[in-house]
Amino acid sequence: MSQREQTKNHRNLWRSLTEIHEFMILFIIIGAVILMTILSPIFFTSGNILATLLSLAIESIIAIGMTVLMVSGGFDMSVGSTVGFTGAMAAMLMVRGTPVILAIMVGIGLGVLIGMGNGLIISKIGINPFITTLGMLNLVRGLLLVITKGKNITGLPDSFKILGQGKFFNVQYPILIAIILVIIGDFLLRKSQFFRQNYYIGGNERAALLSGINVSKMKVFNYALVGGLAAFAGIIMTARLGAASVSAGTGLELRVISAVIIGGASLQGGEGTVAGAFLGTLLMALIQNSLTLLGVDVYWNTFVIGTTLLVAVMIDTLSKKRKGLL
Amino acid sequence: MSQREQTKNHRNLWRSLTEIHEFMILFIIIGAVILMTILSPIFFTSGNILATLLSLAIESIIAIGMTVLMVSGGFDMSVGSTVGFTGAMAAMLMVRGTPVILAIMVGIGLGVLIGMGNGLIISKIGINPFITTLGMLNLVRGLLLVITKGKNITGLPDSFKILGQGKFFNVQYPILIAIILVIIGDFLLRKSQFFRQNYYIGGNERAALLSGINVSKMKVFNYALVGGLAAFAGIIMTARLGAASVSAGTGLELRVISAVIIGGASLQGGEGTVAGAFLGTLLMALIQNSLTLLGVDVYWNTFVIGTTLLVAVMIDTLSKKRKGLL
Amino acid sequence: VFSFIVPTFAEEKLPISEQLYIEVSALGSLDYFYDHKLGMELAGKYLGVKTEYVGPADFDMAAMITAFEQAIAKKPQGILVVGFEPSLDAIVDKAIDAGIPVVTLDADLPGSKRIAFVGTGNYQAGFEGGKKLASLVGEKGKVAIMTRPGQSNLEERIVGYKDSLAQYPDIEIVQIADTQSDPTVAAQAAAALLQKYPDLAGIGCVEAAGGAGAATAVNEAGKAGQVKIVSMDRGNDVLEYIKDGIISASVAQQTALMPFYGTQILFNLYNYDIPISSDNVKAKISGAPAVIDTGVVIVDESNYEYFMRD
Amino acid sequence: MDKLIILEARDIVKNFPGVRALDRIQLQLQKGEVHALVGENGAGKSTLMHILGGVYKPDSGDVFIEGKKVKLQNPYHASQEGISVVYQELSLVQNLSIAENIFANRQPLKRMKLVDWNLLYQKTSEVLKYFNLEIDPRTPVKELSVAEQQVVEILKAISYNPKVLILDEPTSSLTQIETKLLFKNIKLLKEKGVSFVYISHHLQEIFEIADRVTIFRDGKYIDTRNISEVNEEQVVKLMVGREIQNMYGDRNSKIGEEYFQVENLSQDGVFTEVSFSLKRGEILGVAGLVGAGRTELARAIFGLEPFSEGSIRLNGKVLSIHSPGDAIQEGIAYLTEDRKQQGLFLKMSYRENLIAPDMKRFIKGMNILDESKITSFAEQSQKQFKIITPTIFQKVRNLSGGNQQKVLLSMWVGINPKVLIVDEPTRGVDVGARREIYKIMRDLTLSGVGIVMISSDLPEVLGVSDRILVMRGGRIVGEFNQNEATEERVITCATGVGKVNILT
Ligand SMILES: Nc1ncnc2c1ncn2[C@@H]1O[C@H](COP(=O)(O)OP(=O)(O)OP(=O)(O)O)[C@@H](O)[C@H]1O
Ligand SMILES: Nc1ncnc2c1ncn2[C@@H]1O[C@H](COP(=O)(O)OP(=O)(O)OP(=O)(O)O)[C@@H](O)[C@H]1O
Ligand SMILES: [Mg+2]
Ligand SMILES: [Mg+2]
Repeated sequence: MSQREQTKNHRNLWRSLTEIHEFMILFIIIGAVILMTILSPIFFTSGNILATLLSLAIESIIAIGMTVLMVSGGFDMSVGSTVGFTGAMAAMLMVRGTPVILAIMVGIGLGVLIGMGNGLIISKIGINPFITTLGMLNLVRGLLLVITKGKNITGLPDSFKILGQGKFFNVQYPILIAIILVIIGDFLLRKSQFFRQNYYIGGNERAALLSGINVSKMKVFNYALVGGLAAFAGIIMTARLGAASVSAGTGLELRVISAVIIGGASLQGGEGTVAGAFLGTLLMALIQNSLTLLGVDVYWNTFVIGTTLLVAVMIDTLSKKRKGLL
Repeated sequence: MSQREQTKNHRNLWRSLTEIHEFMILFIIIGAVILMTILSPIFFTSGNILATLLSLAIESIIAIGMTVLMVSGGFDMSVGSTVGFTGAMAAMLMVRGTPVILAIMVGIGLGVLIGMGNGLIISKIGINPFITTLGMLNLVRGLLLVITKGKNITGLPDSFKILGQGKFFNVQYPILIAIILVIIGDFLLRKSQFFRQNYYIGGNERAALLSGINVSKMKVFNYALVGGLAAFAGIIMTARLGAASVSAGTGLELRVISAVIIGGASLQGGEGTVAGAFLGTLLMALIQNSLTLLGVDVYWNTFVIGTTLLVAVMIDTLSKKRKGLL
Repeated sequence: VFSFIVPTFAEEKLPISEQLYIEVSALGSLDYFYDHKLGMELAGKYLGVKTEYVGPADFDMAAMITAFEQAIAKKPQGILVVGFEPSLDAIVDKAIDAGIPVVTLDADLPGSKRIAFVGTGNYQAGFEGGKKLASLVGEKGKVAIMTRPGQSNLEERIVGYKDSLAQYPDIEIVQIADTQSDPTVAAQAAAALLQKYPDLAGIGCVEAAGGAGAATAVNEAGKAGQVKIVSMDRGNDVLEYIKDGIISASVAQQTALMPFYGTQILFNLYNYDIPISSDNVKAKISGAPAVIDTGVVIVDESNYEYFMRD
Repeated sequence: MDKLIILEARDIVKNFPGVRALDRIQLQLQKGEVHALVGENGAGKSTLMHILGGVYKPDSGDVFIEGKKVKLQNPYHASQEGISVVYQELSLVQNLSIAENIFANRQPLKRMKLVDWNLLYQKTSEVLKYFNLEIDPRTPVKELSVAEQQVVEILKAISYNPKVLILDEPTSSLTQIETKLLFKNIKLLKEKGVSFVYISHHLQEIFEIADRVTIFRDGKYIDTRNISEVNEEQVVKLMVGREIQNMYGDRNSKIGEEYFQVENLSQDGVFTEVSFSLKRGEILGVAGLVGAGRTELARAIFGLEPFSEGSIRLNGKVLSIHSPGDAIQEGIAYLTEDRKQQGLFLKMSYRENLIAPDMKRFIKGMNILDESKITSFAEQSQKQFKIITPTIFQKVRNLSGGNQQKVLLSMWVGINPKVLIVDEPTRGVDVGARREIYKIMRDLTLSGVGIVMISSDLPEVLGVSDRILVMRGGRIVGEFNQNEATEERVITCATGVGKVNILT
């Protein structure tokens, strides 16, 4: 009896400890929200909140795939280029009269293909993810330049733009889509057998292989997933902007990876949750928003972003250390 | 006897194989040079060769430090910002009348400090190098913007510009400086006991600790080294351009890291040589040069760079695999 | 012909000192945007209103749109926006629909409902640069252009350059080279160009890194003055190259005028009624000028010293 | 005792989060003796060695060297004080050469602190002679077999010319041959006055080499005895607190028909034309030297490595296995010899490790895992296998070696295999846990499962197996029934007669 009780207790302790990471960021976020509400009357208005959420929709959609990938020990630098490429390809097709749905499907299909390319090179040839996806970053962006000759694509059908600009009870579709995907993604990565395999791969790849997990298939799947999600995000972005730009998504990868790491994933693999990654993107968006609202000189922008990133990760690491988790 | 002979043979074969990485790139480079000499009569002229070498001077100086760092299992995304920051700081000091030598020393000192900051956060707090130096990238670039208010700095003394523009027998100083530093760096990393400690740290950190290596001190030293070299490169770049620009060095980190990886280092640490890294930068510069000489449409540029990176690493990996080294 | 919904305003106007005008831009870290910030500051100072300059430090349209959204949330009396890309159209229309008038600066968004455009325009800047380069090289010979492909404002300038150089049959554009917005990369490309075309007469640059890179390469090749360089903007580094005779001329704009006059338009619109018709709203007229051309300034050895800043 | 005490640990306490690893422990080492340290897995042996090696700092208590109190700051400091340690886990740098590993950070130097490579290789060649190793000192360690790596590790420790040499389970990956050489070297060094702390779970080794033995149990000091005054049973009793009888258990009397056949399996350059069959309820021992190709054979059967020829049949059906997933599907389980690198998910909990090979079984629909089913399965399994852990949510990394091995066994027995292949199932496992592991294997055979047991531990092979295969150079070179097998016959067969003479 007593032993059983002890186990239960321990279990609760353990559970709360594992969840602490998300709480930690949530805590920082709540602190920031309170502070900002005091400092700026505009902050806690629905307009501003919706604008902030809208701004993180794109990144949080990609962050879902990036989290899955990073849990399995992977890494993708090419998502920013995929966002730009697929958005523009879908736009070109639509401008040439392809039905909207078909164009979207083709766009997502291209993203999946790019991801599969990454995944195959990484898992079959065995090249490091950083260098593979860095090469892919340039390759895809270059292809975009070659195809578009550097020109933006406009004249998109309204039936497409609605995807990015339409509203449901005053909330824009991208926000809804992102939130729904984050909830589904978080649920699947926590609960589904298929996605849980990633924790095993990221935890010990060789042991995962011996446990009968098809490691290289999973890797290809993960890169394809993040590619597909990046493509979907790129298409939503295009719909929201009403035009496709050749530079769309440039530098996005580092923001997404930062957010996912702030959210508790590590580059070593084996840990991280989609909810955490979402909170990570939220924190970053919040900081951006605060800087704008407080009218901080634009020169301080970059500095504050760098400092926040460092401080957030430091607080988290130090608190884990104090709690004996590291 | 026969067993011993077999071992000996094995040994020689092995030795030549380990050296193959540098040979492999050298081989690719020679191939490219021959091809280009056929395709473009200008290619193999001293003018063009010197211009190409000049263009890789900055990157190869940083690549020395990056190689040492990556051998020890480290990684630095902040070098591009350090280049910009320290170049501008030294320039500001000179414009305000600080003696050239002193300004250069202060600039290098700042680079060393930035590197030490990275190193201390990484080794003492235990935060991942990627995220630490990504934060530092933004922090340092932000600081530069705040201090300069986004303005370029001009009016540098001629005695300073000579560092970047002066010539010795028709060869510009930056080329000479880079080559000398590469040779010294390669020599030290191969031969000196102090620098060889990095192979232990990168190969097996625990083993390094047990062998009495002061791992965290070495890490701090390595980050400081790459910071100092980046600063020196930034100062040379400023002298060459005759002005400091706030955007100088943006994106440089990815080019340097790519070159070092092409040159045989891995992100896991424990391998890599300075000579290889230099060949990596040379290959990248050669490709850039060829694209311009061949008059390839600018829109193809990025694509070709991405493809080369992928192909170079693939050839190398596959050839290692075929030779049973992987 | 503009089709726009004229904003309707509350009867009670805010006192001048509480009125807010915001400029939304990107690339805030570039030397060039110093003039934008300066123009906004001076507009605030002389008009007595509050002004802000917001937006990301790099060319990130998504971040710029976010900054724009947040600017709308502040309910200012007007927004000024640098119309980098048509992808900004939607957000401009959103502001107009919310009753906030928008003026585009520097680059126009003709597809949007913006009230007015103040600037020279990227095409025009490129066109003037081409003209200057042509005259510098004696209207004949080989010229090259340096750009960063894929950035739309630069693409427009390239078109301007090409159109104006096309007027000179003896001028041949031999190559367009990539700077990757990095002076060292630009220098490398320019050096290769100089090797490839020993008789290159001129280089036209549509952004600052190209100017610095071309100047460095030309200087290193010992061809200063021989290969004419036309650069862009008026950063101190460009001015110094002009002083040293390495860069021949630079295409500048009276950039500070753009936000200044833009704010004036919005300020006048908010504060003063100009009864062009019996009912401007119903007549669907804005009551504001549609375009203000801020002109092109050629900076060369005759006037560079007056552009120096410290 | 009038002999000089060269090293003493007094009242050492060391806590880890949630565990008191050492509780006022004592150890006295006399000059020139071989002092064995025994205890169950997790008794705290390695922890004490880490303290003596300067890796951990004790929470309280003192270390004395030649009567002087010392505070060991770090491994370097310990080696300066004359203490040299071969740790339980290999700590070599795989990419670097043998020479650079042995003289890590102590390379002979020329001017300007440059490494004197010639002298380095020369010195290394000399050191390698202790173990009759004819390997080029430039060979990178990753090209060596595990046994050779262990030897390099030992040579590294010896090369410090220590006063005290600590060996923490040095023989767990050595064969009899290397073990003999190790003992020869220990005796040589002992004569030169070097003192040893020797940790092993193989008690017969201790009776062969040690002068005295200290016993730990649950982080506490139990006793120190002269080896001449105790016997194995007494030591075991002191270790586990009770007597252990019938170590290997009783053989299954109801061995069934042949149901699993491997026929003419070959993999180029690794093993050749391997054929054997397995009967229901049988334990088939596979003996051989390290490097005989046994692990490779098992990996090939399990689908980890392709084989060029041959076939595998189960219940008359020819299996087509291309991946571990296929093998698991067919009911074949494989317990790797390398539990830390390839077997366990050390950063994950026992509960999560347990379900790794067969997660699909816990799906409750829509691919969603049934968490409560997993938890109750894990709790039941923890009881069944007597895994000592505070909770099933404990990270496996924090369990003792024996418990980790039981975790691995429970993972694979958990999938209800038809054929179980175990590779070195008791490497580094204490007597108590070892007996439990044999018991689990025995119970499994009673339910009709056949077990292939690859082992380099001869007494184990002889004690547990119903039938014994011997491999050498990738071929099966002998087969013995349990009653006709003796240690000598198996060794002779495994080494080839001629070689035995050269090497012993
Ligand atoms: N770094 C650590 N963190 C937490 N607990 C630890 C750590 N190292 C050891 N322990 C725990 O301390 C106890 C003693 O472990 P130790 O490794 O010293 O045992 P051992 O006697 O060497 O066992 P074995 O025979 O299995 O090697 C065990 O309960 C172990 O789980
Ligand atoms: N995963 C691996 N990677 C590389 N080499 C290996 C691997 N496993 C074994 N080897 C090497 O292959 C050879 C054959 O070893 P194998 O493990 O099959 O022998 P074994 O008879 O099983 O010996 P052991 O007693 O170690 O189990 C050895 O030289 C060994 O070092
Ligand atoms: Mg131990
Ligand atoms: Mg084996």
